[in-house]
Amino acid sequence: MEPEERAFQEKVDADIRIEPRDWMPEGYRKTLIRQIGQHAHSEIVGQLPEGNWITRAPTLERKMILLAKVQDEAGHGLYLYCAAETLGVSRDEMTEMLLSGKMKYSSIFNYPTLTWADIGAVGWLVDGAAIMNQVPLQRTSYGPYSRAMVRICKEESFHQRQGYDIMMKMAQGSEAQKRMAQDALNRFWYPSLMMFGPSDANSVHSEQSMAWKIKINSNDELRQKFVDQTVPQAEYLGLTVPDDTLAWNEDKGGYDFAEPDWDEFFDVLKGAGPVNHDRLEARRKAWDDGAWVREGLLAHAEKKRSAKVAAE
Amino acid sequence: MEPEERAFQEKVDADIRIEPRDWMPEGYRKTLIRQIGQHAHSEIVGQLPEGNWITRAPTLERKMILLAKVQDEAGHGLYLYCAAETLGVSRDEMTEMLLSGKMKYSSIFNYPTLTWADIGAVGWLVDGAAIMNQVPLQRTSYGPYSRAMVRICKEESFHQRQGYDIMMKMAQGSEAQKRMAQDALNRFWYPSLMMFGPSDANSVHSEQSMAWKIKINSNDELRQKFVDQTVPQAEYLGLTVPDDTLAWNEDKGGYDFAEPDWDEFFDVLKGAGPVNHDRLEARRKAWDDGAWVREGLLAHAEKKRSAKVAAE
Amino acid sequence: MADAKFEALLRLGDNALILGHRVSEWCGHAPVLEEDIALANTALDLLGQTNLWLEYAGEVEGKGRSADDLAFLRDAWDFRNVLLVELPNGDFGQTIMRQYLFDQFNLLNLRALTESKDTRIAEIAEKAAKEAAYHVERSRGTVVGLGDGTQESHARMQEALNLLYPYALELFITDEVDDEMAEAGVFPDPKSLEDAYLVAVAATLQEATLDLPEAHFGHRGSGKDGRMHTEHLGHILTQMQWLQRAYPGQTW
Amino acid sequence: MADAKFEALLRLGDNALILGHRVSEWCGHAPVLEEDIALANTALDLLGQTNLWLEYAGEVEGKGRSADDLAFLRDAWDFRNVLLVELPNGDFGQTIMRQYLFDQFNLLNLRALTESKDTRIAEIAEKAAKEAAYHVERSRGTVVGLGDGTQESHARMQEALNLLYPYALELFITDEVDDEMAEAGVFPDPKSLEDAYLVAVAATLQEATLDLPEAHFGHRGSGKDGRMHTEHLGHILTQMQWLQRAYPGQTW
Repeated sequence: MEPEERAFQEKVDADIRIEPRDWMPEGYRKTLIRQIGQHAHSEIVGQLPEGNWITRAPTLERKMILLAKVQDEAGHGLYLYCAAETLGVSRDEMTEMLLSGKMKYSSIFNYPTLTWADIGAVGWLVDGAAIMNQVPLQRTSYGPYSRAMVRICKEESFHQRQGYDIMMKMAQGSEAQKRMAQDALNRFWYPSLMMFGPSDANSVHSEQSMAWKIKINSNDELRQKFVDQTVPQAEYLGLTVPDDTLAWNEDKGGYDFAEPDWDEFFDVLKGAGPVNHDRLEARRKAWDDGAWVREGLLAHAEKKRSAKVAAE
Repeated sequence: MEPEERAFQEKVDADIRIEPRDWMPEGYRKTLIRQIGQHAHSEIVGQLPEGNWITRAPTLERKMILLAKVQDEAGHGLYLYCAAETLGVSRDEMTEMLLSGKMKYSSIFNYPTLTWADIGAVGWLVDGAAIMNQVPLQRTSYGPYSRAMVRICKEESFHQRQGYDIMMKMAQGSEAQKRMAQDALNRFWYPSLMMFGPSDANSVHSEQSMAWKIKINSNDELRQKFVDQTVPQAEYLGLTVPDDTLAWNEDKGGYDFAEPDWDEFFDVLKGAGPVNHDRLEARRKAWDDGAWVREGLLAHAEKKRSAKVAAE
Repeated sequence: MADAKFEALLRLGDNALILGHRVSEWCGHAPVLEEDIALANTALDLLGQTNLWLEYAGEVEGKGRSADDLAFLRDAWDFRNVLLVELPNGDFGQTIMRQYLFDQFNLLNLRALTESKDTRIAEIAEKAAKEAAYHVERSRGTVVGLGDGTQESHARMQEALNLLYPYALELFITDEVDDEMAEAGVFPDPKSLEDAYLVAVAATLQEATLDLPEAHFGHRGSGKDGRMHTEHLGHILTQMQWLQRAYPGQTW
Repeated sequence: MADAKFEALLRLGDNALILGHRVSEWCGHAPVLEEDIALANTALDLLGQTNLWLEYAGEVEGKGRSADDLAFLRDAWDFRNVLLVELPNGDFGQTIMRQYLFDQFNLLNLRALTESKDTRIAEIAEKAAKEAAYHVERSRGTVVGLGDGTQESHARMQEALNLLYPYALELFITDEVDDEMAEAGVFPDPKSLEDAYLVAVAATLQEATLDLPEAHFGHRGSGKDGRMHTEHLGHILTQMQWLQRAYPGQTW
């Protein structure tokens, strides 16, 4: 190991944050860009499944809560793009990489929201799993990323409570509402488990990322934690987790549960999910249709700056 | 009068049809193109207000009836464009004239269909007024036009009955349905009266058109006939015609009624109706978006013809 | 008077509701992330105003209808919004031009409403006017930026203005409801706001290098009294009211 | 068996209903008048088939539900159509490619259904197969014409095929309902139609100078059993069911 790299690793080990101007290994920078970029894109694409129900939200209050939530997600995207920019990649570059398929977003957003209960399930399960992933990342080694995660986590837990509240109303509601709630749990359970990624045994980057403190816990560890937290919540709602093998394991102090279908995971990742096309198409359209707006505003800002310079 | 023109007028007077290859005055040709073109465009644009409710029709049967009706209108458009083409103007040319605003369509289609009862009112009142205009045109002097009108009239009276049937169901239905029906009558009554055009006293082309038998009855005559026919139908439905001055006039053997607001008529004609923009925009979009389809099909037909010629 | 006040409150509430709905359609689809956030913010404020106006409208009516009942259980004919706010979003320029034309009116109207003899109305207007001031600042700025941007952005903004400006004039059409409310000192006479509106719009357009089109609201029957709407409103309602219509009387 | 037959009939009816709805959206907006008429004709036939299938489904279910009840009063999760038919119209090429991919299946399926041991099904299929034969002729011809037209029309058709073909494969996914119905000789096993389908499609694409994309229906849970749909279905229903939801139990 080169001295620079050793010094870097020592800082990381000592929980001293790495800042943009600090020396860092190229692999660290690249991995971070990929990870933060993917996270940012997930916030942006993640607006879409929930945005799908804003115009159909059942009350004015629910509509406002949902709108505020989706707005928060755009804000999270903004924090994260800013964090990634400190690593030398622009927001536009990252957007182009998303649209060309070079960068990914979380595969969970390739599942559709088919009923209002899905909005509850997304908040409860998807945000729940996201928080599980993100809370440890508040302690990640890269300063700007760590600080973005602190802000994000605060809002996410609020979102999760809102989602659970929707589920509660549905689960305590009419027969049709209960059925909707159960249906949502059925469809979102396994995709939520997939959010932690395949077992670490099969993950190539994990070890180095953990040494760099870009990744803090193992995928399986977090998945277990998520199941242990979520099963009692489902029971409280009177809903059934769609897993016949689910059972409390006294020895490990946690639940035994069925693995999600990883073939499905890789299929969806490769683009064969029910709404992959819709998601990317929506973002592509927003980007292409918006080109004239971005150019127009830029041109105007330029004119104003020139006028100011001329006046000085 | 030139001998050709005298011979022409004598044929017209003797109720002998003028056919495409016959000599005709340039004014006759031009007036016919304008009139038939406007009528054709009205059929095409007239698809839109009813098309607006196809996806929301309340039963499968109503949906099929409405779809069939709008399909008929497209068919009427086709007959009429064909009739106009015999006068030396192509369908594409006429379409371009519609889209550039050089040719008009019936102003009634610049009114929106806001409720399902409007679909009833359009059939009952708008088709009713159209038939009143069109029945005499079966005897018009120009052969292709006259024959198109015969086919059209047969279908139109069927449409009118369907519209009246919708109104009947609504008028005999729930309070909300009755209110919808009355509301539709309120909104479509005066625009329907406008369909016959301003009083002939104010119409410049009327006299010549009547001599040429392109126009058979006066506007006021037809409007009176329409009111006399429609008022008892409204009464039968238990609906109120929105005209306080409406009264039976024993002397003339018809109803006295209020004139529509002709300022409104001219405003809408000039483009200031609630949905003028939507109508023309819809047709423009259909035309522009469809250009590649028309070109593609043409290119394919060309390839096939060349292949056939080469094979011979 | 209760009837007129109910009607006048519906007009305020429905304008905010329908425009808020339209703006919320952008969520996740705006040209820049910052605009996505700003549009969501505008929609949120408008829906908040909707809630306050419709809640009070329901109280004035006295039939026990809540803001949600009024928003989700009336059909198109009972809506009292102007046509401007129900028009489709079009491109971003059309959306932002519609927003500016409405915001500018909304601000003037709300400021005048802070002087209402009805203290409840004055209080709501006080809060809403602050939001509206921010909305105008933003939509005005974007109209100027895009009007005085590139050749393309200029052309698009001029086209949007030509389309929308005639609809803006409906805001100043008055009827008996307006007269009664103005006389009672509860609502301002819309006509009394027209001059200030025209001056403000003219200044914005000048800065945006856009030309005011010759305009004429030729529509008879306005959205304000429910006699006329565009066909778009009905489609908005199919979405907006879907759950309440499909599952009536549930708790959400 | 009644349950499986009910489910299988819903699949037939819902495919026709949702595709008929999509096609009817074109009304008044097609690129050529002749296509407007042809599309309306296809939509009409599909809605007619819907009526027959759903009416019989209701009878088999035995709970007194009419075809209209089934069409207008079920929510998205109870629909049994494949995802292909609920996808948006896109451009005309996408619409016509979707139509061809469905028509070709529908024809094979209906012809096989004329041999059903259930005489009612056989009768309906007899009538519907004649319509489907005409539909295939038309949609196939247009796919060929546009595929082998200009460079632009070729490119658009290839793009449409790439998007839609994976969805077409859902038509051949089978489950217990299919197995039970095939065993009883009431419905053909979808897998038994696959070879003929692939041969027919390949011939069409060759004539259309289009390339079959590598395709894979990776979706778990299919529209056939209601476990999965796209988000588009819900939006279709807000329109389609609006009046029945807003004014329940009325006569129209």
